[in-house]
Amino acid sequence: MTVTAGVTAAPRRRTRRGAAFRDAGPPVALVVVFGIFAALSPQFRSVDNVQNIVDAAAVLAVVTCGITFVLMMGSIDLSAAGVMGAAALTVSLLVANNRNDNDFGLLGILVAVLLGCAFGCLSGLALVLLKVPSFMATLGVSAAGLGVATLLFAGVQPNISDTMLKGWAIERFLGFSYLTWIAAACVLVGWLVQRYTRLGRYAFAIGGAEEVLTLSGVRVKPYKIAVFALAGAFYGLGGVMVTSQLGAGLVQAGDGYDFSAITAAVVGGTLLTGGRGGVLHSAVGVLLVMVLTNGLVQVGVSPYWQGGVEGLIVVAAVAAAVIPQRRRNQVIK
Amino acid sequence: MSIPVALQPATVSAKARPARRLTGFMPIIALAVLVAALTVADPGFLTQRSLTAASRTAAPLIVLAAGATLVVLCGGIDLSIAALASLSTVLLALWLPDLGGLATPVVILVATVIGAVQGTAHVLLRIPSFIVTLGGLSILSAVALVVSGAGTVRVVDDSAVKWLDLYVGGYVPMSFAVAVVVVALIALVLKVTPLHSWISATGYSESAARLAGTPVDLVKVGAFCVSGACAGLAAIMLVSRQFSGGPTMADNLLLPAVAAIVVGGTAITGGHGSVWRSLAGALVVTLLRVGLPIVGVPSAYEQILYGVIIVVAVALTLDRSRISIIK
Amino acid sequence: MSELALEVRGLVKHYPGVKALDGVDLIVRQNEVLGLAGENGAGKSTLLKALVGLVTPDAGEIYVRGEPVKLRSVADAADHGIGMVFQEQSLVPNLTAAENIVLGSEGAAVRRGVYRWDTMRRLAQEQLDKIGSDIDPLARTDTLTFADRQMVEIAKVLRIEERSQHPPVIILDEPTSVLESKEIETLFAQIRRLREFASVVFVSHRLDEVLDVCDRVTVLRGGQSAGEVATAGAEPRELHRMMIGSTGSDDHYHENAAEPVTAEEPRLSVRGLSGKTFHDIDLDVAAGEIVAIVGVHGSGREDVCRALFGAEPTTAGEIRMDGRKIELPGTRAACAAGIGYVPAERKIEGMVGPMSVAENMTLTKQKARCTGPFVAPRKQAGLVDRWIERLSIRTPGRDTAIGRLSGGNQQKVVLARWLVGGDIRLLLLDHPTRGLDIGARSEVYRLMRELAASGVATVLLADSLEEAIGMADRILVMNDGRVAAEVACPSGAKPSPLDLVKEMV
Amino acid sequence: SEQAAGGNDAAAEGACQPSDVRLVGQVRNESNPYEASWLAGGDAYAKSVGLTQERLTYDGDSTKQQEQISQLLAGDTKCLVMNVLPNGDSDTAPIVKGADQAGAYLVTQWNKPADLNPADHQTWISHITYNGVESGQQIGDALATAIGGNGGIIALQGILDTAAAKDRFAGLEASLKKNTGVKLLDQQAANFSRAEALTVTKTLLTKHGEHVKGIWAANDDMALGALEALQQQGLAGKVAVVGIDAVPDAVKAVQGGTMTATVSSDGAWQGGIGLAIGYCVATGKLAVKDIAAANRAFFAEQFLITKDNAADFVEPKTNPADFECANVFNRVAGPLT
Ligand SMILES: Nc1ncnc2c1ncn2[C@@H]1O[C@H](COP(=O)(O)OP(=O)(O)OP(=O)(O)O)[C@@H](O)[C@H]1O
Ligand SMILES: Nc1ncnc2c1ncn2[C@@H]1O[C@H](COP(=O)(O)OP(=O)(O)OP(=O)(O)O)[C@@H](O)[C@H]1O
Ligand SMILES: [Mg+2]
Ligand SMILES: [Mg+2]
Repeated sequence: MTVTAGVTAAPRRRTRRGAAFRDAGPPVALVVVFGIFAALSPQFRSVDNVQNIVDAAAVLAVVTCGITFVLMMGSIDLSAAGVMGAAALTVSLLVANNRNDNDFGLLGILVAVLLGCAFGCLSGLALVLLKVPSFMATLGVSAAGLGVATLLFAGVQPNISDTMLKGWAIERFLGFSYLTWIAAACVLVGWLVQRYTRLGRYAFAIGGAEEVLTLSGVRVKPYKIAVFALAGAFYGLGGVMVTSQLGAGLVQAGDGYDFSAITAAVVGGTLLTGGRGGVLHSAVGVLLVMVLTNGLVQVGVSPYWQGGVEGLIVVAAVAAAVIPQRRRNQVIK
Repeated sequence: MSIPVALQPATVSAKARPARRLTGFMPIIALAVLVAALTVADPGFLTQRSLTAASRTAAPLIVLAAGATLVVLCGGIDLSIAALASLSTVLLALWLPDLGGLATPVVILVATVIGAVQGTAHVLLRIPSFIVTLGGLSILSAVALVVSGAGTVRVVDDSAVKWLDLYVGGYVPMSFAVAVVVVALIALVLKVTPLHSWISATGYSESAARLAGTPVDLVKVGAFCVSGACAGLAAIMLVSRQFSGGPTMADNLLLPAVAAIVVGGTAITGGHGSVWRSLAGALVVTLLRVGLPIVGVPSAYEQILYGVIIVVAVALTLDRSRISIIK
Repeated sequence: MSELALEVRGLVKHYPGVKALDGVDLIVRQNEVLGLAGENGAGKSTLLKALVGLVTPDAGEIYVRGEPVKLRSVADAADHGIGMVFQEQSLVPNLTAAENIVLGSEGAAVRRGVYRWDTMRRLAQEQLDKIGSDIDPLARTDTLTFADRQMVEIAKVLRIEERSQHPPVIILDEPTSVLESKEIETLFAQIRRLREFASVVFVSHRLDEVLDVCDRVTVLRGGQSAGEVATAGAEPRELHRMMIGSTGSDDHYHENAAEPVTAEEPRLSVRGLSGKTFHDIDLDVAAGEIVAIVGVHGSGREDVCRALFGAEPTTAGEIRMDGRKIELPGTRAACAAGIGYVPAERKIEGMVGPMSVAENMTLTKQKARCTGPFVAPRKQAGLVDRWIERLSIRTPGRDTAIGRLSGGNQQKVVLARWLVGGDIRLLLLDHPTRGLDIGARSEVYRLMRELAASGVATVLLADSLEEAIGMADRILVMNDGRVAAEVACPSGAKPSPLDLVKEMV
Repeated sequence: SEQAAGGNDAAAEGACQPSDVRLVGQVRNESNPYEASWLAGGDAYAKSVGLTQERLTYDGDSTKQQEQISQLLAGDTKCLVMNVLPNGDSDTAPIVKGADQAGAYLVTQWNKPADLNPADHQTWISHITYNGVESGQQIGDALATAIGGNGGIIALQGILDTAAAKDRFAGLEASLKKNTGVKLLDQQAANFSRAEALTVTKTLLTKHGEHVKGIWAANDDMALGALEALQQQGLAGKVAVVGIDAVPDAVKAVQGGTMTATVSSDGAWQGGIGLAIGYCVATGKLAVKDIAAANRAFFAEQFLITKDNAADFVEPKTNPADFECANVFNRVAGPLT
């Protein structure tokens, strides 16, 4: 059908592509913060402690991975706490445990992840069909997730005896716990999804200019739902990982992860308005947050002040990171 | 040069008005439906005493939500309101013995200044308000913990804040009346001054507002100030109710306050909304928080129901005619 | 001309307070370029959006190659072989050019949801080659210039060729308003190439362009078809007459209204102004003078304009208004000093879409609608209605959201914003007539003359060299961030475009 | 007028028909074993007197608790009996004031400011709590013994602004004074949470390495979290762990030897006893003025659970006789100090 071009092709003009200067802020902040703590505390810079930091980052990394896709779309997701609680209870009741005779092993884990996925779907549907802003939709889903978790809990703590699931937290490979490797795999998968799949690129594009996608004939609704479902699956896995760590299914498994994950993502350079950042950014953000929490304990900051100091440093880190991108007349929400 | 053919007389636009007006009343309708549903579930719910108690309960949430609404209208968010209110309860409880009646305005002033500091950090450092106020939340919590000695500060002589616990005309709790007055005052000031234009322009399109010479930064800092002041006032209501201040006393009001704003139909992305809507939203949220357990819904189901109802309520109240994209 | 590619019968579309389409008929034949002309708000974009499934008409039929169709979405229209370049730029800024080009019709570039970047790059390259653009397909779109982005859009719509097995219909809604002449030539070459196998619908407010590239022109007026002209031998004036129903004035630029500049003291005086993209700018504008700045893309003139308004940081130099230095540069200070700015990107920077005409108009000069610190609704209504009438702004009412108006009327409201206070001393106009119809443009020119006559100094970044020459008393040519030349441009002794172009490159 | 709400006055005390009594139990949430057993205990008691307990939970949210209480008191309060776990010290005063005005019978547990006393009130019958200083000290001593009286320990604190956290830590400090060989290497807040205890413990273990011989946790949830951390660091069994509350998992751990000691606080009994006291007063079987001052605010009996006696606590059993009106104060260990 193509008719030969009337104009001959011009020589290509090369434009800057790779990692931009503006993305350098968070990694630099990470190095600086790490350096400061390392200088202050010999225990902090021990190999053991670095392992400990990375291990401690595992669950947050997985949750942040999920939330990053939602944030990239310009939406927000506060459902992590509820979804993780529901997944934690589900998995602990499906693998070998002290409450019932189930012993589904991996299958149980899969079901828990799928449950997370289903909750994510609910958020997405509420956003897309009922047109409820994601802030509220996910808050509602979180409440529902906690309700489901409480129902499953039914008054008796389910303790898991599944050796594989318990082993995830205990056994090590090359010095890191299996959970850490799972988290690393999640980040890798997240990055591949973000870079090489339509789902990931569209999530990015929706954050950039949703209306344009519609104008181009793309049906954005299914992708929005899919992104929330993907995020839900990550939270589900996060719930499973917490269960593995604690050896028991807790309704509170996801407490606090929603806000920490958002903080980590934003500290890493993902914009809440969408269209910028990504899984790797978030991974840096997670490490930054974990280095902070660990470092403050290591250098012996009073528990009373820890939260405050952490907040201050996060604000400072973000402020430092945005300096290269400051413009007049820039929109900051 | 122009022939106004494509122009219909202005009467046509009147046709669209009833629908518009209906979306304006949606928060009230949602509220009425909720009260009706609770009454059906437990006929004893709809009594004068019960409503009086509910309105008294809702007062601090209304004030918190009203203040934060301004920040949301500007396109930002204030996550520090609850922590600031907690800190304010501590400060008030600590200062009441020395300052007496003067403690109230002083605490509100301090809260306003803290709001101003956060707003200034937001506009000067160019950090998203989400992050500034999240940082503010942790810092204020830490300060509250330290100054209170990590414990409750009892108010032995509460005569200076007792007036908030009285009833107007026997039935209307004073705190609720004050909350309504605050909302009315904010709404009035917005209505009769250019502030409304400035705030909406900032919220809808910050760059356009700036290029039109709107004092965007001032407006934002101002919104944070009001938000801080409201947090201070909410703290005073809490102290008058609790006879003490505590470093985490109001912390759990953050999400309900944001929920109240959104349930009221204010766009979380900024620009569109009003404090009146937040008032209705705060009442809906309060009824959900206390109504569901009181009419006997078991805890687990209560949470599920809360989640479902709040989503449905937002689906009803949000005026989508002005927002094309819901994020 | 043979079979009909597209036929529209009696299309009707109501918006609150407006009948955008009032029974339009339209015919597009195979292998022809159809021009669509009409004033701002005549319903062109609405009609075209109905043809790509973005607007659902209230009544009327659409036939594609003789078959009646109901178009529900852009994808639906694309399957029928209809594609469109929209009036407002519609690219995703944070994606690569290649992704934008194949967006919605990725074909072989995405297999089972997985991207194949090489294929995508190749596909995009093919499209870009068609229009002879040298853009790097993997460049992020927001790093491209405005005109490059327009080329990407055109490359994108040409994907229709690959997508549909029918001869495509390609709709271009004001594609040239942001292009330079060279790019316009490329585009026209493309349109002529497309005619070999496709039909093209072309919209532009530059009537000479329309007559140049089209085979036939349909004129819309007030949402109805007002007639049709074969372009061979037709005159722009004839078209114009059909658009507005009467003959327009000949003196487009209202040159006889131009008054010689008499002021001695410059109103605006800029010395050694430097910033990121411009260096050492000296500029004087006297009261009542119109100074145009011309230059190619990247000449930095837009940034100079923004810097004068305090919306762009400067590294050196000073700005004086009436001899008084502007301390604390910023948009507030500029407004206070009587400077007004009309940005080029109206939709994003010029107006607040969801707010009403009245609010947009009074956003800057709040004093004009207030008594004391309070808004006086009566005063505001009177003021706004006066300006709506004075500028013939077509709107259902002052409370209508400005986003609902047509582009030209939006622009008038944005201009009015600076005038309502009555204290404007310097106007910075960045492409003030972009996207305006001739009538509206003429209106804006007349307004500029009036303002100049009343002593307002104007800095104009013109939409075309002709406009610059027609309007300005003096023209500054910028090249690579510096002032390359200054050309006097008095009424009666206007320079030729060629004189300017020499300096520009 | 000053007050919109008004209730029955104290003169009506004891005039309720048993079937008219309304029993309400309020705790933070149903999603942890301790409070779940509290509500179950309440249910069991209510059933034993032919009534049902209304369960209220407030998610650890002070304001929500107040909101629920005032809504509850705005309803029919004539024969209302409330067994309440105030979220924090500061929440007790308004609850008491509300109950006073409405004339509802109230028993509170755990949290109350020191200067607020049931003896000064009519319908606030009793306040029950466990001696946190004592339990903190008991497990501190047990820990000291377990590590042979010598070595470093770390402490996991509860939510810093609660009386329970403070008392228990004060107990630890007392124990440290006595056991001079034991050194407190570090103390961090883990907010009574199992997950937080896990990460904090891991961090402290890397910080102090093999110097850590024991872990003192202000409740069992944190102790269980610490156990997981030890297991993950390959230190299971090498470091002694103590906690408080005797949740089933902890008792089992004590029995199995992975944990050194815990202290009983009997949720099921707490859930029943508050209702029982209120019910007895409401129905006239017990008169407030007859209740000894020492029983208006008291420490309940608690036991140190070690490997020796753990078997007795694995199956928590409540004795229905404990709830008879004559026996409701059987478990008083002493007046509040
Ligand atoms: N979404 C909308 N809501 C309400 N009114 C609208 C909407 N879109 C267009 N209109 C109105 O319909 C009429 C036709 O608008 P349209 O955009 O089709 O004009 P146009 O001919 O393309 O003008 P221009 O040359 O300025 O682009 C205008 O009066 C406009 O105000
Ligand atoms: N090389 C050239 N030859 C002839 N005319 C030119 C040339 N370059 C620019 N022009 C004309 O100058 C006028 C201004 O160009 P245009 O509006 O595209 O610039 P711009 O987008 O404002 O530039 P910039 O973004 O650099 O400020 C147009 O009429 C254009 O046709
Ligand atoms: Mg148009
Ligand atoms: Mg241009």
